[in-house]
Amino acid sequence: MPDKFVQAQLSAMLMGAVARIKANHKELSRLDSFGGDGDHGSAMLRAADAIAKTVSGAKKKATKDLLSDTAWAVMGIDGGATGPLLGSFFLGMSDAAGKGKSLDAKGLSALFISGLEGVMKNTPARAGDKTMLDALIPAVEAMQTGAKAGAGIPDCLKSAADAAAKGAETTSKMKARFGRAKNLGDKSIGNKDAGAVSMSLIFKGFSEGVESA
Amino acid sequence: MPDKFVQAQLSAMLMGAVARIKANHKELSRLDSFGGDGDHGSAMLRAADAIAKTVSGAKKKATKDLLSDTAWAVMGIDGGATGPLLGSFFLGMSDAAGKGKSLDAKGLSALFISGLEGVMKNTPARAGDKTMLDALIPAVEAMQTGAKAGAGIPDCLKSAADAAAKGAETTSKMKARFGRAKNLGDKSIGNKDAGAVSMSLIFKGFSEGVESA
Amino acid sequence: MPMKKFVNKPEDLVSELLRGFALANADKIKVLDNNLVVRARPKAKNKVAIVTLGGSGHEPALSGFVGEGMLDISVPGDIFAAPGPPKVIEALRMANRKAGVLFIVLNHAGDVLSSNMALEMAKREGLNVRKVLTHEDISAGSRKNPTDRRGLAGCLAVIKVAGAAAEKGKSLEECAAIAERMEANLATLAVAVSAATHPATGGVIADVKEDEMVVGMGQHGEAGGGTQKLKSADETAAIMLDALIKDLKIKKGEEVLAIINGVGSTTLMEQYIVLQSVKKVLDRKKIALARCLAGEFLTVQEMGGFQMILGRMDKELLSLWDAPCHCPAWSVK
Amino acid sequence: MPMKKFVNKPEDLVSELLRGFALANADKIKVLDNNLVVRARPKAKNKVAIVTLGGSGHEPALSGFVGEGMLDISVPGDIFAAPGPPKVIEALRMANRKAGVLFIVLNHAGDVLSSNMALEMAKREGLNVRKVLTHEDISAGSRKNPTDRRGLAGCLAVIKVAGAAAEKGKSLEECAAIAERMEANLATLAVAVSAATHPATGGVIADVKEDEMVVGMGQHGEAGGGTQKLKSADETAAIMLDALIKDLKIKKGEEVLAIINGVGSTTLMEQYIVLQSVKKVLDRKKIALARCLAGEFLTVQEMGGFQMILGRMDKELLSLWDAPCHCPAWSVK
Ligand SMILES: Nc1ncnc2c1ncn2[C@@H]1O[C@H](COP(=O)(O)OP(=O)(O)O)[C@@H](O)[C@H]1O
Ligand SMILES: Nc1ncnc2c1ncn2[C@@H]1O[C@H](COP(=O)(O)OP(=O)(O)O)[C@@H](O)[C@H]1O
Ligand SMILES: [Mg+2]
Ligand SMILES: [Mg+2]
Ligand SMILES: [Mg+2]
Ligand SMILES: [Mg+2]
Repeated sequence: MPDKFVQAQLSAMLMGAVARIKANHKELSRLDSFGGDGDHGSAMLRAADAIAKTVSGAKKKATKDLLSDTAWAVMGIDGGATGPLLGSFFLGMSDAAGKGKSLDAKGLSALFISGLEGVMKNTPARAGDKTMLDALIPAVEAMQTGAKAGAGIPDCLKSAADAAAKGAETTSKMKARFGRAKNLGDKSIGNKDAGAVSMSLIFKGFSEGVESA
Repeated sequence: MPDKFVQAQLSAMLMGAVARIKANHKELSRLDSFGGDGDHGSAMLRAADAIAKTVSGAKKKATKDLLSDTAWAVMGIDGGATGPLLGSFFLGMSDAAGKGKSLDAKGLSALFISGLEGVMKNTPARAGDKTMLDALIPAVEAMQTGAKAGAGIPDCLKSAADAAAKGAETTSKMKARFGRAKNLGDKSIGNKDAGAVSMSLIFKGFSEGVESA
Repeated sequence: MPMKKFVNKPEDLVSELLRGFALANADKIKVLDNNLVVRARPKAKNKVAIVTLGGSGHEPALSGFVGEGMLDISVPGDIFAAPGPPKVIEALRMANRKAGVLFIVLNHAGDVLSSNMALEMAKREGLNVRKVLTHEDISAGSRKNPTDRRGLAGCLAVIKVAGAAAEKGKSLEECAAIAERMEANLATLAVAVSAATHPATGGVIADVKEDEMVVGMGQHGEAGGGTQKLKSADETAAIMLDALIKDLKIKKGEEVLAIINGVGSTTLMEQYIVLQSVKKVLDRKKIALARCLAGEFLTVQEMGGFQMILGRMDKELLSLWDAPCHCPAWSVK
Repeated sequence: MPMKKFVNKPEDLVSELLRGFALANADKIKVLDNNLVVRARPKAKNKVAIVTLGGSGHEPALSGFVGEGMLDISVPGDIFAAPGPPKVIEALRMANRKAGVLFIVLNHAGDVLSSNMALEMAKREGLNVRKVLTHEDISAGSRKNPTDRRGLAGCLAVIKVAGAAAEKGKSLEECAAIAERMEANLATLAVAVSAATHPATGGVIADVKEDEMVVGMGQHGEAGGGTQKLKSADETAAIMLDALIKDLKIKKGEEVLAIINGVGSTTLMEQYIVLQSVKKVLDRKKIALARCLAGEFLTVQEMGGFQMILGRMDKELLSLWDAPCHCPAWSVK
């Protein structure tokens, strides 16, 4: 595996996320059913299909375009809260992608940072609010730390995935303040947030996709 | 107990039926629930209340008027099939009642025959169709036999009640051909017809009411 | 298990529901002291009046069909129980007029008994009343034994065309002929998937096994018809539609009306899905879906399931179907 | 346990239900290829257009509110899931006109996210769009934290008065002000007694114990509010109405609108009974029930329960409420 990242690797990374989501959508719906409406898995499944379709139709697209096409495809799934938020993550990544054809770990990290900003622009939720951000923020931070330390993309993604998983884990102790689950109040404590788990699956899939590429 | 029958005895007879129905309405609804819509008991309860109200407001009414008032009260209960059929039984009895103030067993038997005709005028159902007629017909016949043999009213009513009970019993082997239960077809076999049971309760109540008067 | 219904005392069910009904539809109907439901603005006296009767608990039916282009008077009974003859004769007297009264009766034992007794009295009093019986349920008997067939939600179509004819000033004979023509060309089949509870007795009506459905269930939970494994919307629609088409002997090229009537907890979403299934089957058979409708018109408390109604339409019936109406349950502009 | 619903493949739910919806309401609406729901006869271009968006599975809401005197375009999403921004921006473009577009959004995370992203694009493109958020659910937060409050079936009242204002030729500013005034004077509270199943996932939403009810249940089965023992219609109505009156600070002598919105398997019979309970409580408190309505407008599949909506009315709001409308879910003449 080259330490520069070209379109084929980006596609593999995205397809890794697709595979992870497809394998776990039922669990995501189950988690959403505690305080939400039990459909997060099916929304993520549609998002995964939309990503897969975009990737497979994207022979030789520039990174920027592949990411913005992915964003629009995800936003187009009619996916409740998931579509717009996940879409704005990819749209944010696309915004930061330059014209260049390849990316190193620092470059990918910069894309993730911009993706996170895209999400945060669209929701008042912050760390600790029991949302997907509780997986996304630590993942992006771990990626950044790794890149700064000079690690390659695969290692950086592995630590990002670990951080996301840990972040998702912590949401079970949190009280939901956004999304449908907020109506549960204190009763939301005890179960992991569906969106945080799906975000951790995405990073796990990113890492696996790049490994196998 | 006098062997002539005056208004007080007629009232007691009707009130005996009221008491019997009130004590058994749940069982009547239960029987109706097998193939019908499970409301025969509540219809009979309303019929009983209507009869009781008429009787209690009927100080010194002629037999004819007491019976026709009872008929209209029963028809007024919005009781599905029960109201009109039971109403036409009492209306038929009223039709045959003369101006005289007292009745012997033969006279009461003639009233019941006319009541039965009132019912049969209003439904094509006949003996063996698993309806209230399967209790009413044997009851009226037993009454007639007793009266012809010279028995007094209490004895006649007792044998009428026995005949009605036996008749109701036989309906469990019949296939419903009228009323909502007919839609059950062969599956209607095995349970007694609700209407036949309520008719047998009425005759049982008639007999008890007269005994206690 | 306690009944999960928002009710008060069982004996007040009908009077309370009629009070709420009157509040919610004050622009369209009035509930009189004797519980008869009449139009807020009565129809002109020189037009035929239309009267029906029937048990309560099927809301919006039948009182929800009172209004412009539909019924003039509905006589509501107790829950699932026909009103008694005294109330029915009152309604016929109130509706009576030179132009005549069309009296639409759904074929159920109680309704038929009450209406026949009331009709007899009406005739004795010289009232100008003409009765039409609806009995379009194909599950309960063959077309040759019409009295075996129950009157289900197809009454909506009969009331609609007769109501439009009356509003147009047609004579009693003409209105009755139109109602009878619609009725003769109408077929209904019901399917049930889950039970309801009787709101007064709390008794369960029409229990259906977990993985089953019952085709041919009556609208009071009377059993009947074919118990079978649950099927998809497309499959269920095809089974039911085939039976209806066969019963009516509908041929390629004919024009039909289809109504999906939700009976309780089956959602409008599902009713729409079934309707598109119906369209697919009719397209395959080259039968034209000239008009259609979906919604809860005649319910069976919270029973799960629906009634599928199919009608063979001709030009006049179509134009009467399209005529305006405005009643609590339905509005055509 | 298999789901007792008449559906086909989960992924076809929305397209199939929209196909049936279009068949059943061809005189009132059209469903475009991109699934946007528009009026059969478009409103004049010199009048303000009204657009909304929302997940499916709540039929007849929200697409059933498209029609004369109500909405111009509805953007349906997937089951219980807001449509994505791309479809919403398409709708805003299509509705755009000099008179302007009033964009009514129910406060749910997905709807707000999609509508905000679409609005941002609309602004960039210079479209003349004004957004109004509905959030009248009093169970989910105090009036001081409006963003915590969900948008429930009260949107019907907001759409009704804004729709009538637009039809009368009022400006975008005026229409928005009317919508906001209605919204500010509106309060909704839901009660659930029995669960529903998600038609795509088969998952149970909002399980309620046998002898309990949940006041404050959201319209997707999101938990919340007060679990309590089942109560009678009169008692439940009094509890809910007291909370609504308190929230809106309604005083003796004021005029209110009350809507009982059945959410699924709770019968119209019960909705009417609850409405008469409401009237009794208001009479006791000397608050005038100026207008009322009962029916299924925004459902939660086959969930048992209802939403009670209370609105403080003024003269203008009352006259807009009384104005004609004609859409699949409702008709005022
Ligand atoms: N306002 C918000 N900000 C950030 N994340 C949110 C917000 N609302 C919801 N989410 C995330 O979305 C997840 C639910 O997504 P999903 O079930 O697909 O959407 P919906 O709630 O519309 O059904 C939640 O678990 C949470 O992580
Ligand atoms: N056509 C009929 N002729 C004679 N008896 C009938 C007929 N229809 C119904 N019944 C009797 O009425 C009983 C049912 O009464 P009820 O439950 O009160 O009325 P409904 O069937 O309208 O609910 C049946 O058990 C049967 O005995
Ligand atoms: Mg969800
Ligand atoms: Mg019965
Ligand atoms: Mg009955
Ligand atoms: Mg959702």
